[in-house]
Amino acid sequence: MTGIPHRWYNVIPDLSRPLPPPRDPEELGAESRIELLPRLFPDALIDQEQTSERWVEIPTEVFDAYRTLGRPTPLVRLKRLERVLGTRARIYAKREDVNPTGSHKPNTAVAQAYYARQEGVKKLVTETGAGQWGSAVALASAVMGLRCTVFMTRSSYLTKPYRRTLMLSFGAEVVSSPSERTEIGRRFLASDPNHPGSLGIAISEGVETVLSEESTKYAVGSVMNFTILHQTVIGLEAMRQMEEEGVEPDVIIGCVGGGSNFGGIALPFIGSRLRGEGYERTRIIGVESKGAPRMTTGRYDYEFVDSAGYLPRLKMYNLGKDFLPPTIHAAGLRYHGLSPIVSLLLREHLIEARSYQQEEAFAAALKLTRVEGLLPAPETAHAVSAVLEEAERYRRTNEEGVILLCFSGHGLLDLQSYERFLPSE
Amino acid sequence: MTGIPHRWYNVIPDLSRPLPPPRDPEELGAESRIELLPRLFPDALIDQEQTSERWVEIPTEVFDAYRTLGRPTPLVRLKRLERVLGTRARIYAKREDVNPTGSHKPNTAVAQAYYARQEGVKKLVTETGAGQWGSAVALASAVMGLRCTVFMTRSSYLTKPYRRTLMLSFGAEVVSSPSERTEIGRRFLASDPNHPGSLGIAISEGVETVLSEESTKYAVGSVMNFTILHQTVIGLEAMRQMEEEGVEPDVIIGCVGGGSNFGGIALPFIGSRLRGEGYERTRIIGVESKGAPRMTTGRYDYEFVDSAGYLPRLKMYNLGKDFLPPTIHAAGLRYHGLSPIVSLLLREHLIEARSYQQEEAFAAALKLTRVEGLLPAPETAHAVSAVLEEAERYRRTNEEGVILLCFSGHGLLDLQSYERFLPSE
Amino acid sequence: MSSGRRLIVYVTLGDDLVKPQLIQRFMHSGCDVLELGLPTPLAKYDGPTIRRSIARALRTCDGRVRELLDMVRQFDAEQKVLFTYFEFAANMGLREVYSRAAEHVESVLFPDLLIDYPERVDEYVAMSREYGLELTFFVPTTVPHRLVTRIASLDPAFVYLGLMISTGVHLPVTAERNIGVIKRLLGQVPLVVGFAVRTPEQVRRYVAAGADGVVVGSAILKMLEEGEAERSVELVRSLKEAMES
Amino acid sequence: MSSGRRLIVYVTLGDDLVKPQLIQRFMHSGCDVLELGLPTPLAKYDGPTIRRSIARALRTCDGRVRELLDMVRQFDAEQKVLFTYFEFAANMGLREVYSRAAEHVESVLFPDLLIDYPERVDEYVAMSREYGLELTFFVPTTVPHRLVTRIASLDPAFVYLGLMISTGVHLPVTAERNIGVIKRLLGQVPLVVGFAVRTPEQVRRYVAAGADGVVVGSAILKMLEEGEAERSVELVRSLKEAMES
Ligand SMILES: Cc1ncc(COP(=O)(O)O)c(C=O)c1O
Ligand SMILES: Cc1ncc(COP(=O)(O)O)c(C=O)c1O
Repeated sequence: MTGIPHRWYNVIPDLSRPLPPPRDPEELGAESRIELLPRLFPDALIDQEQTSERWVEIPTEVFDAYRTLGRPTPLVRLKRLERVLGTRARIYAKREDVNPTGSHKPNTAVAQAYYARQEGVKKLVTETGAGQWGSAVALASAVMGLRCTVFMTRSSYLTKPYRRTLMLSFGAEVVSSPSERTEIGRRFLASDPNHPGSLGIAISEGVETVLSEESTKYAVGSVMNFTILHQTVIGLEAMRQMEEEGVEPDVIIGCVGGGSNFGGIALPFIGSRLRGEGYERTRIIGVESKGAPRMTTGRYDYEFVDSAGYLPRLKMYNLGKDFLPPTIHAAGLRYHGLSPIVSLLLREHLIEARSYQQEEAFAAALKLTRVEGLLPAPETAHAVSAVLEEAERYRRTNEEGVILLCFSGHGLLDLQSYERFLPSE
Repeated sequence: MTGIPHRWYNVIPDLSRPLPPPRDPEELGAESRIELLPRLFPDALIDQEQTSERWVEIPTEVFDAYRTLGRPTPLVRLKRLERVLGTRARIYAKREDVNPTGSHKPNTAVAQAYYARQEGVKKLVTETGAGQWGSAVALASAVMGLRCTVFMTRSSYLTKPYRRTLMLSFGAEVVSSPSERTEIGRRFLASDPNHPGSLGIAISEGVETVLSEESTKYAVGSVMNFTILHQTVIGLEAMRQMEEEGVEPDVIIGCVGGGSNFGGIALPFIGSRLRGEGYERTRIIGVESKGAPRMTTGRYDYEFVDSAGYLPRLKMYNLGKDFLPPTIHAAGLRYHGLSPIVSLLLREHLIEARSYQQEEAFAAALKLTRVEGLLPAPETAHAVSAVLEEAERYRRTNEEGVILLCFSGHGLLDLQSYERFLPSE
Repeated sequence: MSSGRRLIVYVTLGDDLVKPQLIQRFMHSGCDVLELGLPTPLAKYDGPTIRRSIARALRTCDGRVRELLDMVRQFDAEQKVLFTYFEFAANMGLREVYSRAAEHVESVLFPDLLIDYPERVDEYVAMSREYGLELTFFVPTTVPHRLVTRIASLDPAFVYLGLMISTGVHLPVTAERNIGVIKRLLGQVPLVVGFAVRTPEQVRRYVAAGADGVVVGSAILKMLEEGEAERSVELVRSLKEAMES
Repeated sequence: MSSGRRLIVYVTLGDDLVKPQLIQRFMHSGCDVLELGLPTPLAKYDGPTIRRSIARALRTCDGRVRELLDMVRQFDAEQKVLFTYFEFAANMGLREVYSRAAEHVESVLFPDLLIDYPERVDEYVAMSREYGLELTFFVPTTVPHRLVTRIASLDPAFVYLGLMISTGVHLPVTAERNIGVIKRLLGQVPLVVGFAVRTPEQVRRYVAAGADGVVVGSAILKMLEEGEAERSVELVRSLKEAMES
């Protein structure tokens, strides 16, 4: 009994209303992005995106890879944090940071790489900003025996040499974007040879590469239903682990970039609730950065997934595909949109949204670090802010409660960021 | 059932001959180092160093800390590595890299911090070179609510800013050594204001600090019996996990610095064998760096633990306390001596020793990384070399076998080192 | 409508490639139900082929939607269903749509009703009942199971499962699995499936998986675009045959 | 030797602070066994006090070890044990040691025998038997359990457990626990314990934990260094009392 589930959970069949399907651009004559999907993604993933089934079998080889990566990940109680906060709430963290690249991202990356290889794909291409997703795809490609090209925004390429080396160590090719490799890259380089790059450009370069090469597919880090589906291993494990502990979460908290770690931990609980099988009183809180406040200030409407507009439009809370978030340290939260599933849950008031400034987030993270010895990733730090706020609420009311945090990643490769937020002593 | 053992295992009562006790300097009139021990270490640790009992209870609070740190750590099978090596041997890795500082070191650090705090100690002091041990003590001090000062060799202080930031994030004070804080530090600074520092000087500064301050003790990262004792959680878990898998190790492999991760994984198995309860055929291989070949070329004799000679002399394989190892990337293997317990086992032919060049080690590590997605620490990389060699032996003979590797740490904070060993593509 | 297996053919009202006489030939070749699309500029779930068809229709009528609606009567088919987006119809006035078309069709099918306006299902039911029309519902594969059970309890003429994301665009989706899931939820309620159906082979598999009917649209419109009207009649015949075999 | 509880007093042969007359007073005050240390420059397990005593002795005799050995006979005690490092004795010749001292002692105790020369235990046993001496063994707390069982089977007069790392240096080691462990392994074989024993309180606890005898050395030598011979006699008496209570 390893405790890794054998099936992923698809919440869609349990939702209270249908998930709005992806749509092509509005103009009747526009090129179909939906038609493009099979050229970008493995068939199995498109199939998962559209499945009507509640449970999706985890292939044996992905299950094995999960074991190697350290699944089931530990569920740990943060007793010392509880004590310093003076709260009667019990705080649990689901430690996705034990994944070898330091975040939950490999949970979907290995699945994507597996399906790609099953279909004869030889190479995965993706984009990366700070490097978390790129590392996960590089790892997954290594594990599944694929080649891998990561377009890394030039600014990160120059300032995050370690993430780059990590990807190289996994055997991936890392290309500074914009690059000479693609038409679009050359165009940007022509306009500015020192162009810092952007996620939009990196995606465009990746898609251009995928479309121009044989046996090459794109790997996508969040937002799409299948990425959330794969991440439900987090919540399925956590649910079982909490049962073993004999507790039920009253509050579940995760940070929200594209929504994959948050959806991953929350959906199995929400699903039980929607099916009337429990967790009726559990509050689910998604935490975003005030730098990209889609949930708290965005519109719920169709928008392109990627700023380049290669992928179909999805119905989601968003700030517009051209939204330029401020440079924040939690690069994984700098996104204009949000998973349609998570968006729908928010719209239906099945989850709550909260946003924090990064200063608060780092301060909260350090508070945790200094009693528990766990250093959250900057993204995770935002979720920690909400944990502290909830714990404080329990303290004030002197109630008992159980808080479950998705500890989506560690900050060992973000120590540069921490440097700036250390209190000067 | 968490799978974390409730007791550490003390191999000494099961050895084939008595462990030679520590000794004071030979000269009849020399100052007693043994007398100094209680001023340096918590009472409970000195007691553990000398206990006649086979099993030592793990205090509840340490057990809880182990859970938070991610224990039990996963035992994972490296099937993909087996496949590319074409070996019929099954290869298992005990993943100590999931500890939040990326190595097994917190296993003893949290215990040391716990006992210190129980005895009213307010601050732990230690030395660190590359930063693994310093990070572990900083983490442990955070977890147990102690202050912490780490003397970091100046060269590392300047070239490893992230390790330093990690310690600061845990709330530790990090002092570049030699420093103005101590007499010995001032002496070295006077001779050379840009003195790069050394572990010897850092230890001396630490000891001077401990001896001059109230309620302050020293934390030691390896070699001492109690550090090995605490690390036996590794082997105790691994033994149970292998039983659950239904396999028995034919070969157990770990890298050897002071000997703590190697002893930690190996001793429970060796103990069973010495008691006649199994594992009679299991071969146990300790792997060192050719840069500090104590086991393969050193003398088995009494020598000071620390190059400064503050601690008693121990009977161990060593290269002399003044041995200056070349600067290698596996800083944790640059040590002149070796745990007396591990030394005795080597002397008694209960274990084998092997040494590798760091070039081989990094090449072996990358071979593993590129199929498993796990990036070993440079120290661990040396053990991986031996794993490949053993797997190759099984391949040649076409025999079946089971190899157990102590994956002592990850290389996420050593990516600088990997950079130099990446094959140029 | 009868409860046997149904072949449904979709065409866009106002598309000048769609002649009433051709429709007749479809009816004679095995088409059981004619699905008439009211073209709207916001073609939420339509792929390139139907979008082109819509564009042609909108060009023809120049946006005079009422005229298009009135064209329903031109087509001679035993069973007709009007297909249009609820968003569009609601803007125009539901009653306006029903009052013009109801006399000539068996049902009005709103593909976006359950997706974008689930709270207005009652209104749809009431209006259809008032005009003596049968209920039909469109669901995507990503429909909640409970919703399927709920609409099944309303005793609709059929439930239409869109197998793909948009009309006419084939994706590597395991349609049979989804058909099986939805059919199990529907019980006796007929299930018709559509989106990118173009071969007899597909029809056989979908029917085997549990579909009670199949919709074909883009495949036919594409042939018409290519001037292959004859082949489109042949396709209708072959699909119908596949359905019965 | 008798099997009752024993108080053993250690002194260094040749230390001029140790007068035969004082030893007599110890014997009258409750000392059961006199442990006579043959001073050697390699004082493996000796702490500062005994090292100073050894230094004094070596200065006195100027390295003429045979003379020191011959001094054994000067001391008037019912039971005497000669205490010296095996390494030293073996260098000198075991027979040389036994032939000079055996007549006057009940046993020769080598603290480093089991630790550094476990393969020569048979030699020790044979030599002791040849000279009609009883066997005594020294073990550190870090002794393997099987070794304790093995030496117990040789029926020694006693086994001496060194409670601390070195003589005279008290460390925060839970002596009672270790005494209990070793005593359980020894069964009927008497266990004496020593290293840094200095108070009646300790003796009471150690005896309660299972010790059959206690060795005192550094505490007495320190008093002698401080010119407090009277207090050292008093200490012997109080330790003996504690042992019997
Ligand atoms: C550690 C960590 N947490 C959270 C996120 C946010 O992504 P998502 O919302 O898809 O989980 C990221 C994205 O890079 C991340 O690296
Ligand atoms: C990852 C890792 N492995 C191994 C070692 C070697 O130490 P030991 O032999 O005590 O396990 C170190 C020491 O710093 C280390 O950091």
